[in-house]
Amino acid sequence: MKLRIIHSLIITFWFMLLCFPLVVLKIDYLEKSIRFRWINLFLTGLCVFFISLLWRYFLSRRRKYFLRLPEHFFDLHQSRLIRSKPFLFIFSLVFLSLPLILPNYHTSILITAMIYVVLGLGLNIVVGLAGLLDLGYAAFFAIGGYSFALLNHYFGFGFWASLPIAASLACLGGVLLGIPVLRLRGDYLAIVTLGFGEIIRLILENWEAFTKGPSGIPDLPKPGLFGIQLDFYSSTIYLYYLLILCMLAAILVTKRLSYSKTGRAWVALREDEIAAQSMGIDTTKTKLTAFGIGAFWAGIVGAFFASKNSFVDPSSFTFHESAIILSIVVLGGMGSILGVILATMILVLLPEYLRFLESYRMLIFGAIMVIMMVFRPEGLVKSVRQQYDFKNLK
Amino acid sequence: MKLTRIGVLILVLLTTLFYLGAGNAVFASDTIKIGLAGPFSGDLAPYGIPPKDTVRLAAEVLNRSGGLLGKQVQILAEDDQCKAGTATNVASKLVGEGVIAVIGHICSGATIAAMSVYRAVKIPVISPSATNPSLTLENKNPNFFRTIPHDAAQANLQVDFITRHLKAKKVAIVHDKGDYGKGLATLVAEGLKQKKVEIVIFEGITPGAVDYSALIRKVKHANPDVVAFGGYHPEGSKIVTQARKRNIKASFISGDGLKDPSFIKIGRKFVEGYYVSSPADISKVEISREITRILKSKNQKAGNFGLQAHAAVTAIFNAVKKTNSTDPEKLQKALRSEKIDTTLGMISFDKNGDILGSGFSMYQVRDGQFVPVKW
Amino acid sequence: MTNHPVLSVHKISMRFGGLNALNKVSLQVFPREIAALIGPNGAGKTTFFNCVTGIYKPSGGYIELNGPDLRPKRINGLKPNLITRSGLARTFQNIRLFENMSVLENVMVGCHCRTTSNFLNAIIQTSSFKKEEQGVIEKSYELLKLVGLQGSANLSAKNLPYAEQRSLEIARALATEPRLLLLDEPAAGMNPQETTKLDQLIMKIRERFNLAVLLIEHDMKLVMRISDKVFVMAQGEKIAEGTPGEIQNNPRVIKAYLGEEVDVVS
Amino acid sequence: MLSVKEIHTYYGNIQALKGVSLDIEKGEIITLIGANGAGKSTTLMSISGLMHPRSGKIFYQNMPLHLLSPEKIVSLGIVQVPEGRRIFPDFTVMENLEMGAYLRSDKPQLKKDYDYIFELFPILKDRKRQLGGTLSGGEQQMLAISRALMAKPKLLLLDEPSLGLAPMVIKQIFQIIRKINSEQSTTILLVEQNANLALQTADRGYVIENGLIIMQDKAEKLLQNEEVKKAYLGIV
Amino acid sequence: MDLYFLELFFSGLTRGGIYTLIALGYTMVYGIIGLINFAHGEIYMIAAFIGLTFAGIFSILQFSLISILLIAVFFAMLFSAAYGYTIEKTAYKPLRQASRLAPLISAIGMSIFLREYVILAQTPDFLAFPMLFGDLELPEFMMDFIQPTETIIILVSFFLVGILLLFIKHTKTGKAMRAISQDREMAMLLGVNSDKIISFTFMVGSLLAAFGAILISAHIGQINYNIGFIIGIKAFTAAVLGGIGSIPGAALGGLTLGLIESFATGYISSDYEDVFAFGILVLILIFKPAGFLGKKEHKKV
Repeated sequence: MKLRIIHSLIITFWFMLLCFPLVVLKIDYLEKSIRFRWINLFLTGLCVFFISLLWRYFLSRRRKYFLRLPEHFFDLHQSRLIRSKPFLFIFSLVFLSLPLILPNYHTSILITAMIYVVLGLGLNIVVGLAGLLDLGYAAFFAIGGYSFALLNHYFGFGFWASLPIAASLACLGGVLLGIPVLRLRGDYLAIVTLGFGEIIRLILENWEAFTKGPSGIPDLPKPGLFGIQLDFYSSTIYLYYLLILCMLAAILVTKRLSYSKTGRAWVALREDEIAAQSMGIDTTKTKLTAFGIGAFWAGIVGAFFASKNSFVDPSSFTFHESAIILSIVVLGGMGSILGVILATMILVLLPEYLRFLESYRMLIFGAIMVIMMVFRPEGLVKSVRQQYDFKNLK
Repeated sequence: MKLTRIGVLILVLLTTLFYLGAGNAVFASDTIKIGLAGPFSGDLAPYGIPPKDTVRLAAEVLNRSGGLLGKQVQILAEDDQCKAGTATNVASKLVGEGVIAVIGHICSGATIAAMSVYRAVKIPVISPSATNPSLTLENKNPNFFRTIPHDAAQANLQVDFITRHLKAKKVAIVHDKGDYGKGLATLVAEGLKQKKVEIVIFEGITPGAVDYSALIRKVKHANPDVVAFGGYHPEGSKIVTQARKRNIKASFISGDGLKDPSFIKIGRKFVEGYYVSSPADISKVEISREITRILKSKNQKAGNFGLQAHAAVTAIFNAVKKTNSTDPEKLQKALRSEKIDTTLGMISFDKNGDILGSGFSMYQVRDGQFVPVKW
Repeated sequence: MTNHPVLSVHKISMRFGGLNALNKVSLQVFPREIAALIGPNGAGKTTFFNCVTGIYKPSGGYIELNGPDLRPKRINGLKPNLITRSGLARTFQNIRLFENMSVLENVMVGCHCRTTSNFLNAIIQTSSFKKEEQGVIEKSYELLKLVGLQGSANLSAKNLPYAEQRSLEIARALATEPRLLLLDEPAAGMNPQETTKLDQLIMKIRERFNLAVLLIEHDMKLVMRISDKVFVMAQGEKIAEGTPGEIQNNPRVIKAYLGEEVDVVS
Repeated sequence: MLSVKEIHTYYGNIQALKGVSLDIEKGEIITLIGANGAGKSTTLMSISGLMHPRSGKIFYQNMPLHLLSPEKIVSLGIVQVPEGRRIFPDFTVMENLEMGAYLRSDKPQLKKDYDYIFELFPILKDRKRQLGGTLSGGEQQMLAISRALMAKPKLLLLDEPSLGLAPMVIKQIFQIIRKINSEQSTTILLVEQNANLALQTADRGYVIENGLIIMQDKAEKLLQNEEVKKAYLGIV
Repeated sequence: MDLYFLELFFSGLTRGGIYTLIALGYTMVYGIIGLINFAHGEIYMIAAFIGLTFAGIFSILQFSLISILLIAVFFAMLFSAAYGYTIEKTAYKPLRQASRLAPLISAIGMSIFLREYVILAQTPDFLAFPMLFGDLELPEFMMDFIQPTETIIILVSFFLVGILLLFIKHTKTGKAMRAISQDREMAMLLGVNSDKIISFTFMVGSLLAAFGAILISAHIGQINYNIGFIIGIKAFTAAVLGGIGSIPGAALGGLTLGLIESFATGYISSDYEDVFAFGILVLILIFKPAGFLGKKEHKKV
């Protein structure tokens, strides 16, 4: 213990040294003023000291768990409580009634969260199941959003008419991106997808005549409900339920696919491309389906996103967005559906609920991402593939 | 098994946190809440933080002298990062917490998205900075006001100035690809075209790129009489600095995005002679001098839109005082009819919600100061 | 019918940079034959496998696989997945299982190229999909039973003991319904009992599925016990071919394979 | 000199060593023979510190080795020539040798050692500027041994030096191994599949099977042992 | 030759020089542990702030321009190396055994954290950076197509790449770095302390980024917390273009990217400058999947 404290003190000292020029000094050389903010140094030191104590303690524990309990720590699947019917029933009841009890704001951020869940599920197919690192996923999100917006703007298409078109265009985009990059591996794939994402955004930004450029496209309609006129509140609630449906559909489809021939081929590809090929799996086709289906979901929620904000602009689809979606997948645990949902709660809802921290909000957000990865490098939920039932075979 | 329980525990904790967050909104309180939304983190934070500071300052001062309607005023500042998606969430949050009016948002895009929420509840929204003409000119947002003139007004002034005062034949137009910058640049370009001025370059730069020397060289080769830049001061000073170093003699002209003390501070000798169109001179207005002084003592600054935000919140205070109520319809009406003494001078709003009384005038940087140009 | 080889390789060569990994190697494997490919480490045996299965493209020569219609079909230059579809399956020297999949699923992946449903069927869960899926499970389970892994069907593949991982690879390869099975050092890392079980398994497979087996193996006892024919490679060339008995007495083989009794003291 | 006591080493969940014990005396050549996957390389990796045994201990001159990091172990004079030679392909021959002398700072002696190496393997001198990746298998093996020798090992661990080499080359390399042992009095632990060869070279031998030492004896005796012949030569 | 072409060429070279300095950090870290260090651009940004702080102090103390420049460079390098070291130890080292994606996400988190840290500790605003090169003059004919500061940037970045290449080629540590990137285990078996070398690599990468930061900040004259982002993405692109892991590749990639952008702006339009940059990257990778000088991965079976 004593040793630990000494160690933490040394680390504290190091960090104080490191932070000194930026945290303490504030220089304005044009007005020739130097301000010393010693109190900041003290506070930084205090924080670092306690964090480093905890850090070292948990890091040493992590090693232990890492060796002894690699598979059960945190496995929420396994919890009987979560699997139990009453719990699920109450949970879904609460979830369904949320927009009716909570203020509109919560409905609104839950909609955002569910959009990210679907995005996470879509990217999960590409990265988590098929093992293809995609850093430009927001591009498909943008294709979805802009398809709806442009169809509405130029042809007056409603939400429902645009939705399938938006989804198919995004899907097509995924396949088109997939074809040239099939040969690329790992990080080269990552940078090309990053480039692709940026190119899409830049085109949206610069092709003023068609996309309205950086000003974006305003006044997009909310989804219609058999021609019933909905006021603002009820249309938000309606959107909430639609997104629940959309999310459930995404979960169902991901689950069904993942336990089908296609899903097995994805996972086989992720685990070992050469062995997969030797088992008769067509890698080209398998990769393209992964890209296509992944992009499909982004396209769908892209339209929802545009409709929810009644507005799209290119700045909603930056690299930062792709990075957050990727973080959702990795933080959740690659390939795990429950993981995606949990990670969305952390990465999308937490910043919303941390608003009281004001300017420290994003600082803490960044720190949480690092800490989660350091202490839980395989993600929150370890993806355990469901087992096939063969007991009733002869 | 024990560890699985930890997982469940965390889930429960998260849910609790969620409900706690929800609970906040339900607390009834005896304050008048005014919302404020803008980017307080992320790339555009420098445009959001000064309005936050000035609006809070205004509320502090007001509260010290007794508040409004006998209640204290509370400013709820929410970060929208200038993203449309976050902006609608923030708008719902502010509405849910019962704000009587909103100052913001800062970026036009975020404002347009957020208006879909505010429109439904009719509370007045006054943006200190969203200059996209469509916000007021398309009659969609009866509850929207702004304390900054929209881009078209500014663009017209610039076009006049370029053609009549600078008598330019060839103009190069550069913008920052952003909502504001490109919007303004496009309007200026259209205006110039109508006056038969040749536009030799119309191009965008990427803010934050390493340097703009390739574009500068292109400008030099086009040899324009005037370079009009649409964007904000960091890029503006970068471009003019590099241009002057490359011996480009053309006059430079920009919009209010450049009228910031930092522009001169950063640009130093290179920005001398730069023309900037900006809302009428307010440095003589007593209130704004006072505000600037107080901010400086707190180590804050008014930034691009701080004083506009102050004027906006003053207008709200005034409307509440005059109507003696917080009813949105009444507030809107009051905002349209009252003349108010603000940091921007005596202002009022026209039927679209655009500011009256704060026109644009041209300034030029001379000896490290923005000096009004007489023409 | 026996005079149609199931696999015939004609003078294939493979170069890596300056290195001649394979030099005009030819061999033929006939139906229902168990053939062994032996040779010292680095002789080019695995490279040969990789050429035959399409992972490498040989720089010379050609490879023919007998189709179900008994017509030889050129397979060099085809992608590995198409070669597998044509009826050639393999295992790997350094075990390449899909580690995070269950044992059963590993075998199910092997069934991939013999099923027809697509992802749309899976999403809608058509009855044909369900039926096919059930068939795949049953077939895979049967194969696991065959290699004696039915008890571990739901374990993660990476948690199997070494020897069982090897058996699983065989089961997975069988799931592709091959007419020729290539086994790359199936007995490596097994103890004698496990090895004995393995050669029973190989015999059983031949009987049950009527297929030919070509194996690379270092365990000479195993090779001698089960093979009908042995090919010997050294330094990228085939140096001998014959029955186990012939090979055992071939001086060139002994020299190349067992290591020269060099006089190191001198 | 080195004693390995009951070590158990795992790859993930797979146990590769199930209690291996070895003793090496100074100046000896010891060989560890066994089939593929029997645990020979794992034993060497455990000694070198690249893998840490989950239980059991390793002592080097009464110093606990199993707690040290690889570079500490090298600095104590235990150097491994791993299986597959693992020459740095983008380094020239000379650079590869320099990497061998990474921990040394005795410049004058270094010069002599390069000369000694070039005397031992004249071909390396001719290839000084050639990239490691372009050498033939035999040359690579020579380079790998030389590289290890540049670290001035007191105990040299050799993993399958005969792998994939032509008989002539193997012969040459094993002669050198003997030479190093006698001239530099370097202790050698030799891991081999080629049992004939290994047992002819070594003083004593251990036979490993499935992560367990099943036999140990004088090399000549093992060479005569019918069991060994059957198990590892396949042919009687 | 056409003067316009020359001008564009040198402006591309300047940009390329800076990209190269940053790309080296990406490429070295990638070469050695296979990690895309997304926080590298942030190191660049922090170095600029540290440089500004010290340049500010010493300009208030009325030092001469050249000594301020040297002091700013010195402290920026010192601190950025320390930051690089610390970041590696906290965010990446605990993840050495984890899957490839975990450190990537950790790096993204680190990058967000550092940006917000600078906003909180200093300011979100743009700050003026002293023009530390003063008013240098070049011969008249050169002034037509190149500026004094650009000359300095080009020369210094070439010089630094040269020094780095010599360092990597001839020093013991440099060799150890190369050895680790070829075969980390083997290097460890020869006594290389891989943890130390990895830390060292982060520090060298950060030093170079610091150098680039001071050069470009003194040239442009302003900084804020966001300057690391675009340059980081571009430098990473440059590193991949040249073949990630290869040091001459980073230089080649950086220069190519700089020139492409410059010519795209000059002859086509700056609107699509980045589209060209990324488009060409995609094209090159399609035809040369490992970049200009990258090694082709051999399929190991």
